[in-house]
Amino acid sequence: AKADDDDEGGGSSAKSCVDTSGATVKVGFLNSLSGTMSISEKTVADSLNLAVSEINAAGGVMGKKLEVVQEDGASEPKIFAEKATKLIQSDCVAAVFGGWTSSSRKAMLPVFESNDSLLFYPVQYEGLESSPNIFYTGATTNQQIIPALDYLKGEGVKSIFLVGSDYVFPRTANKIINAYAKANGIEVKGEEYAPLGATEFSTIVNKVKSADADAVFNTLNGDSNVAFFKQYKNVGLTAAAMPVVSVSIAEEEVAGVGIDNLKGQLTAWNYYQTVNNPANTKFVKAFKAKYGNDRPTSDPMEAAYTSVYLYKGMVEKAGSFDVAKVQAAAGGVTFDAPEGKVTVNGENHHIAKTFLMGEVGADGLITTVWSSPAPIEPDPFLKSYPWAAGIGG
Amino acid sequence: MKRLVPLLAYLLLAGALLLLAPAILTDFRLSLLSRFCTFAIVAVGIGLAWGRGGMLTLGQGLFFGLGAYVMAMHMKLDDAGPGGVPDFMKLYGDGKTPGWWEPFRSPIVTLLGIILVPAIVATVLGLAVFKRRVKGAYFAILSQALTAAFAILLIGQQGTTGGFNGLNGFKSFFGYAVNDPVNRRLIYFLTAIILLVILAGMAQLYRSRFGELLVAVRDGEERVRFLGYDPANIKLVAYVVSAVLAGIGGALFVPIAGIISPSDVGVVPSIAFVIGVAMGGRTTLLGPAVGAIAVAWAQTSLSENFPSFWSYFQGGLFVIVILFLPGGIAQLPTMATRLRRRPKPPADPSPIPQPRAAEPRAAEPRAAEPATTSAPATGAVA
Amino acid sequence: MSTDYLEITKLHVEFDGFVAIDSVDLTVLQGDLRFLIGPNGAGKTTLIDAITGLVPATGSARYGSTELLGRKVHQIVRMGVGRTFQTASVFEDLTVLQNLDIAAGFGRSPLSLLRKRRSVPPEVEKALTAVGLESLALRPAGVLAHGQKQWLEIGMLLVQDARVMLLDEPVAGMSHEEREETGHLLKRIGADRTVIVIEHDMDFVRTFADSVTVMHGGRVLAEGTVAEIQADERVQEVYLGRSVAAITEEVG
Amino acid sequence: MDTFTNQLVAGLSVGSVLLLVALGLSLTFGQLGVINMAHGEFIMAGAYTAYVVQQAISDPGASLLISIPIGFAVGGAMGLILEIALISRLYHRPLDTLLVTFGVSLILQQLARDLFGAPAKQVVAPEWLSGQTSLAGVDVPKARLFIFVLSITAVLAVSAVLKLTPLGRRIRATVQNRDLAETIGIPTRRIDRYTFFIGSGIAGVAGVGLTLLGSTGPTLGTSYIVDAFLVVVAGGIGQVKGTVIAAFGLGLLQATFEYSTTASIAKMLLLLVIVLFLQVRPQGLFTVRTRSLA
Amino acid sequence: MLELRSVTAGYGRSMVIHNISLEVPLEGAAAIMGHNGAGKTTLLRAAVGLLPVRSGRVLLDGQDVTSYRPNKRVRRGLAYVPQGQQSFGQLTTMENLQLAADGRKRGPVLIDEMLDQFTALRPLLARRAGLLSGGQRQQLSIARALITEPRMLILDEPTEGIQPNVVAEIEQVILNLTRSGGLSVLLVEQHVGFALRSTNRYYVLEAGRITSSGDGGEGAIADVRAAMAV
Ligand SMILES: Nc1ncnc2c1ncn2[C@@H]1O[C@H](COP(=O)(O)OP(=O)(O)OP(=O)(O)O)[C@@H](O)[C@H]1O
Ligand SMILES: Nc1ncnc2c1ncn2[C@@H]1O[C@H](COP(=O)(O)OP(=O)(O)OP(=O)(O)O)[C@@H](O)[C@H]1O
Ligand SMILES: [Mg+2]
Ligand SMILES: [Mg+2]
Repeated sequence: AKADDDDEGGGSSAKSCVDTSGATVKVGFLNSLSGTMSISEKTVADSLNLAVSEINAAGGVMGKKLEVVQEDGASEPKIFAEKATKLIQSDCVAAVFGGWTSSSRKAMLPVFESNDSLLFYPVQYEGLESSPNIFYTGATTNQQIIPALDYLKGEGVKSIFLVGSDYVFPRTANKIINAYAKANGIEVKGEEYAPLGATEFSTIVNKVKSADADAVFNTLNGDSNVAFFKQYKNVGLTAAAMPVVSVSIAEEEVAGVGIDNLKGQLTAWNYYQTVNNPANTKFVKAFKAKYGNDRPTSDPMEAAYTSVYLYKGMVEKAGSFDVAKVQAAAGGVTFDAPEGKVTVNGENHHIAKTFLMGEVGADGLITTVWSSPAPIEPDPFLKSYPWAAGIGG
Repeated sequence: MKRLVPLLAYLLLAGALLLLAPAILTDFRLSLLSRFCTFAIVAVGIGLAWGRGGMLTLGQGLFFGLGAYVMAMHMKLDDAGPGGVPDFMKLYGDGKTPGWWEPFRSPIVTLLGIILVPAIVATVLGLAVFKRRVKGAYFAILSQALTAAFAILLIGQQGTTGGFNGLNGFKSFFGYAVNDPVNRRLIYFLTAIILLVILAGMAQLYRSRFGELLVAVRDGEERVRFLGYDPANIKLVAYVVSAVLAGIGGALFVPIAGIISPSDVGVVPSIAFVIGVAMGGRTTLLGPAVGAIAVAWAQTSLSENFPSFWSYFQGGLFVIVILFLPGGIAQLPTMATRLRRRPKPPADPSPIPQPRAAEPRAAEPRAAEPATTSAPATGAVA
Repeated sequence: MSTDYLEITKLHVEFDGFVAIDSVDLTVLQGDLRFLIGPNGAGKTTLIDAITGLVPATGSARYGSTELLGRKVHQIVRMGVGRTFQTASVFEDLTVLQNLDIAAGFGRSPLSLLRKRRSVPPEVEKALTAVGLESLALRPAGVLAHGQKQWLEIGMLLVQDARVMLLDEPVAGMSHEEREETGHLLKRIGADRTVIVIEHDMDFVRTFADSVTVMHGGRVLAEGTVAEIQADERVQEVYLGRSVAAITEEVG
Repeated sequence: MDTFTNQLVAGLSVGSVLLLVALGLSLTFGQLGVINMAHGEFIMAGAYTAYVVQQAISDPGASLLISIPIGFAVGGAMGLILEIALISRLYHRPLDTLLVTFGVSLILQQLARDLFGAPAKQVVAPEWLSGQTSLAGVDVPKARLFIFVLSITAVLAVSAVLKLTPLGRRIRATVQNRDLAETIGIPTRRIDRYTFFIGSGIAGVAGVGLTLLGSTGPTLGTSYIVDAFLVVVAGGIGQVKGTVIAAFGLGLLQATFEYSTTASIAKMLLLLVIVLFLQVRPQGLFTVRTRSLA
Repeated sequence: MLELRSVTAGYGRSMVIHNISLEVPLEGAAAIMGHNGAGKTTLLRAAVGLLPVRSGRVLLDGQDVTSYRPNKRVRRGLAYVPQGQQSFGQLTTMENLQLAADGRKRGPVLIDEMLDQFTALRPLLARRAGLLSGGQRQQLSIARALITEPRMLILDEPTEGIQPNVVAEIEQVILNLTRSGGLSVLLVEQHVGFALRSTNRYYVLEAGRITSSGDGGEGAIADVRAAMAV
């Protein structure tokens, strides 16, 4: 068939084979269990499993138990696309949970759109996206980066230095930061990108040092963080002299980077293990009971956990597992998540979240030093920020 | 007789790809197989460069990527419509289509580009490398460095190459919806047939004088120089052909996988290409193609069942095959074929050695050897 | 008497300050089977290396009217100057026939390279017979014995129809009979070619040489007929040695 | 002026890291001709050794110093096992060693993941190596200085062994002509093992040193392996002095490029420089020519 | 001293020498002669241990060394000069000699003695062996073997590529060492005269089999010629 024969994206191309007639309904988990990203994504798979077992123990979704089909994305976008196809077409799952890197999400997006299926994506990301087939339960930029800048501004920071890994999230984040800085009279003293996985930071650290900014905004990813902070400390820079705000360092990374290298540095998230509310106490306790006491909980894990409950809420509100019905019912679904109350935005499929500025403590845990007064409505395209006009076309 | 074995194997492969697979595989599996076929096309090229020419190229990802990106650029532009700007550029770029994208709006330029871009890059690189007599491990490591550089370059140019995300979200392939199951089957057949045609062409090349010359260069590059050839040119041809094949594989990969990103062209995927070739049998004709498909298939099905086990399995497979089966799986059934040399030409009057009176002893010990396999196969014609 | 000749003048080769060839003049005419002898390290192989473009040299080496120095190895071969190596080097994975066929082929058009060979080209057939390897034509060259490889190398020059042949110890390691045979072969093919043979076996030299050049320490020490050379005291001193008589006797 | 000296220091320290990771390769690759893709995993093993030792000896300074010889032994032992089990069968097929050891490297990485878990482990640096010290008026990070000294010491030791000792002679002889070496009484099998042991041991030491700069995780080795090979290639295979010059040359270049462009572009430029350099000197900085045609 | 008992050996599946038995007596010398490709080198490689034997035994000093690696045989007094002017090309001439001398008390002295014997090598000590001329390399190869003070010396066409006057000297060295130095020699040689003058036993090899043998000495020249001309 010619492409023009179809009105839109080939919606006719695949018929859903989801079977909801039995006592169980299948859902797919798609996380990297091998490759470089497995470090992070395994933890997400764990908390997804926790959520499912809790839900099943409590009677399931609309009386049906969830049956998990786990797939390995192998840290490769094309494998994510392939496995997503498999989950939808061969395993006939009702929804898929997973993905971490933007590239994995971008690779899966057309699969979910053309097969008209649902993906729950649990990681903070660079925004500028909104697909009817994806629910984004991590933060978009106006729920993480912008409030972090607000915080810095409030602390009297006049100049910042940007350090990031060379890929889409840091580049987009820094575009936003630059626009914000321009609008708010903050000077951006430098913007440096290291190749993904880079371990040599001597020059970048030299540049940071000689730029002498008030703070560093760090969007580095993975192992690069370890190298960056060690070498940052090696040249004599400290949290007191020049604090670093990181957006990708969560509890489980702290140990790897080294508490002594991170102590006092800032992180920007929507959840920390130390968040104090009953829902979180229950979540942390359940998680540790299931996976061991030494396992910390972190923002993406919490977002993943939350995503399963949100799905449950949507399905039950819709009274059906049918994709169109779930989509229609999604808006306004809420959940008392460990991070606090979250609400699904029916328009852009993100969720309203509270921002938490954190500081790494001597025990390796992160404590909140500032939080947004209320959950922030998601605005992936930054429509409500006049200074951001022009970002994202 | 000996010529029959490869022919039979070829027909078997053709039958399996064109008749059997479409009949028994689900749409999803078939589309996996089409992806594997694109790897097989790359593998055939590596077989030529490495198996025959001795150039272990750890950088086929570069050419695979060039072909793929050319195709992907066209598909993105096509989706954007006449004069339109691809979606990701609006997000991450300056909202304009860069000049070097424009030519690929045209399907014809794209088809030419898929062949010519890898060919030209390979020619330039090859001239630089082979004329300066860089070879062996130097060449292997250099080609690896180049593909690493290429991946880094792609990642750094977010606004024009899609950066780390690569290019994806395609809707149509030369006007056909990529997600339509019927079209996906058509793409499968297209890929399989291209693979088979390439294999047939390669068979001819292997048997040609050029094929022999390439082996000569592999075994004694300097010596070939003293026969009046410039070995650089011979290697160059093989290298460029292998680059073009990688480009074709890459171009077909894009509509099938629906994505091309730097992680498909870097160091690791480049080595993965070589894996299949080594497994299948680098010096044989069908070995690389079959090996590539087999390894990719094993990867997919194993990682479905035992995600973290795959690494062990892949590693172990490598070790065992290279160590104990240096000729690859092709070595198993066709030891005879592997040893097959050119059959005695028909012009030769007699298969029985008739040593000239003057040097009888030179011939005798060899003729007396019972165990050698190369009994003259008189009359086996091309 | 003939138009073809190899003329070397003031040839000079130096390696990191060590002068291996020092201003050598040498002219070899077509049909004159020239032997090059001299002590180990005299520079014989280096001379051939220089002519065939393997080591850089100054001075001049002309074949007919064309200068060879400064050209690339394969270009020199294409001009009809071929050589063999002191340690035989053939393509071990290819058969004898394929070795010869490749040697015959540098002039082929690219298109014909892509075609399969359907019959044995006549020049290959001839060379195969000339060096007596017909019965081994289909063997991989790698399994040939030392001497057989050397014949194959000569065969490869023959199919190329090299006008100038530079042979570096082609009969080393051959038995007496085989030497004789090779010698006759050289005589035959040398008749209409310009041939230089490096050799240490004085028997062989005596039997087959038309003329002899003796090198020593990178220079030409003497030149002349075998008899003249053998009588030359300086040659006896540096090369033949006092026991030369004993060696000469051997042939009887 | 200030940035100049800073970048000089940066360049030299990048160079000393490169040297440390490439030195072992210049033995196994340069001398034995083995393209050991698992070399990176030996580095990783050294880093994990530092981690494990630190679990036992909590004083960071003492554990670092003790880890160096232990790291050498661990890396060396792994190399030895690899040599005996696999490489020894492949000396006549050098390019195949690349593929086999690539397989081994996959296995070792996964093994590390299964043994130590996927997240990176923290190795605490001793207090006396944190911060900077002033050398001739220039601020130098102490950790960098330590690695610099470590790599120079290793280089001196290796070249002394190769150039001056009978063992070194035997190592060089064995790689050139195995049969001949055997027939003048050199136990070539044992020599191969010594060589591999030393080369892999140095990888282990490199791993210990690198814990001062980066993370200790399963992918540690992968991030260095390509660079390490490039250093050896650019320096000229089998040439320790070439490796040294290439390492520092590339280190300085990288620092310069990175300063004037971005890290990604710098990385790419560096690779291109190496390609161009090999145009000028196809066999690397230093080569040993012989008259053989091979 | 060295004894081969019905040795069969070859490459891959094809055997090159068949059922060879021969003996080199203590302080004696034996020569093997035969045409190109007869299997002489193969035979020596089997004796040295570079080629595994398919069947049969190799005895050194009455002891079975069939399963020994070459270096172990060398430590028992064997030395081998291979065909083809082999050396360690990237090592200097001096280092080539030192390799053989390493671990021997008399090492330095031995090197010096050899340099007196092969005077051509002295000015080349610092040059890499790969740059030497063919004949220079061959002389180096013989010197290297002699430095190990062998009791059993195996030579594969030692005079190939060597200038006549040095050939004569080598002949003298071999004669001296066998007559007074306690050395046994197994020699493959194409120069029948040279071979027979320096040995007291000869074997003619044809197509991997011994077809005739006898006592050496110049008197045997005619016999050997006849045997080989068949
Ligand atoms: N690349 C080089 N560098 C340094 N010296 C060299 C080089 N090539 C050759 N030589 C020296 O040049 C001299 C001449 O060598 P050449 O090989 O020409 O001798 P030859 O006459 O062929 O001797 P033979 O009869 O032993 O083969 C020798 O002393 C050799 O060591
Ligand atoms: N590596 C090998 N693989 C297979 N066959 C071989 C190999 N080396 C030698 N041969 C074969 O074994 C036979 C004997 O070879 P060998 O080298 O022992 O002969 P030789 O008597 O030493 O000859 P020459 O006088 O030429 O040195 C020859 O037919 C040769 O082709
Ligand atoms: Mg010579
Ligand atoms: Mg021989």
